Amino acid sequence: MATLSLLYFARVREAIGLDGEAVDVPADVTTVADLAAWLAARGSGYADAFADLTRLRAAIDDRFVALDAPIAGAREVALFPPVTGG
Amino acid sequence: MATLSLLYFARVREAIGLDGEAVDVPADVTTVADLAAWLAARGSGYADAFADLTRLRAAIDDRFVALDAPIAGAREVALFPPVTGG
Amino acid sequence: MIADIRVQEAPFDPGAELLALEALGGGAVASFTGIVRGGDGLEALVLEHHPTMTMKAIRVICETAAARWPLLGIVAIHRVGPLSVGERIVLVAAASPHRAAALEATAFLIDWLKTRAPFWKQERFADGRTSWVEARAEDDAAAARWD
Amino acid sequence: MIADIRVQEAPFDPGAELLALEALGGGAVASFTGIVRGGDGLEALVLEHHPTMTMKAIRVICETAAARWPLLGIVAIHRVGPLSVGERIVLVAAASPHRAAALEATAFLIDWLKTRAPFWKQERFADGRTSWVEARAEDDAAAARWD
Repeated sequence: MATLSLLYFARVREAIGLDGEAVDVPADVTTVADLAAWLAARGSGYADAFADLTRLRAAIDDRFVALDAPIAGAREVALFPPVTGG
Repeated sequence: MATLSLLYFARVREAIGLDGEAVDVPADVTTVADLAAWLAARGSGYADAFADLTRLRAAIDDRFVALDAPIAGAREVALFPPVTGG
Repeated sequence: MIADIRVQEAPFDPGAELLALEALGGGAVASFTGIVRGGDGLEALVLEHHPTMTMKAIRVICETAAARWPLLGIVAIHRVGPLSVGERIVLVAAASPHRAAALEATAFLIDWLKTRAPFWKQERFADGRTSWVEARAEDDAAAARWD
Repeated sequence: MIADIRVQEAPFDPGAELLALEALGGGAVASFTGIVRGGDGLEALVLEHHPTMTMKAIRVICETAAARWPLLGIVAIHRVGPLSVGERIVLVAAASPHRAAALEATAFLIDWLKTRAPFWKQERFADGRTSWVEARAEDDAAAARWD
């Protein structure tokens, strides 16, 4: 088990009701997509936040990554919808 | 013979030494290019101004025209080098 | 190349920012300003961002622009927090010796800011409803022009 | 569509002009400012124009832009007379509901202003020499993009 800082933004943050949290991730959770699926099992807010992975984006340690990116070595994972700034 | 107002700009104006003038144009001068050739015969400043027709541009009554445009009906013809504003 | 990057709640003044770019001696300065557009009962946007990441992401965008075009300076200012209809959200501007470079870099900067910087817009309406702005395929296509 | 076209000897203030475009409610405002660039002993430019024709020519350019893009407003200001190094020569700017429209219209306006409006630039150097700026094939190519 590795401890990971999670950050949630926008619709993901609202669905979960938290800005972020620290989680102990089981060893079989190896990618961002695995992480989202594992979080989705935590309850209705999480399930809602991660229901549609096509609308999920992520950053590891302040860099955008694809959902199949490994989380090994990550300090912080941010999970959020596609960006809409500018 | 038709009386025409001529305007000269930029290098053309400098070569001729006039901002413009009124000329009586012979009947065989029918296009802007004819006009330039006819003016070029007037002396060295004119010859210099109209030596290279590839670098001459024109407007008739405030509209850009090609050098083969007819001058029949024109009130005013402006002769100048390619524009360089902006 | 001077890149002046700011992420802030406070308003900004495009005229003052352009003046700084004009002073670099390039001869060509282009800019794009995005403003909160009203309609359908919209009262305000709330701009959320990923605080530790945003500046880094914009810096990468500016460095990419500087590597592609001969730029003397870039200004990229993005506001966060609540913004009423009519308020400025974003300014990107570029100074160059060449007008095409200044204009293309400006288009690039806003296209990539919209798709490669961690901002999210929530709409707040007069009737109390809120709604997250959806990302648009059109914006992805605009950004992909520069790939 | 409001087109604010000015040909003047006096300076202008891009910030004030952009503010007027922002107030139109479009959400997207783009601009291009051209400034006298120094170097090689250049002291000043003198901008000559065809007084009765210039406004008409710029109006045609603005109307062409308005027919091609959904614009709420255009500002096109071109100075004439003597202009020192560092002074602004020209400002074109466009307001639209769409950022691509504002940016493309701005690029179009400056490309056509450079090739389809009757202005001529003379350079004046510190040593007393003067020289007429030559039209550039590159500018014709840029303008031809929009044909």
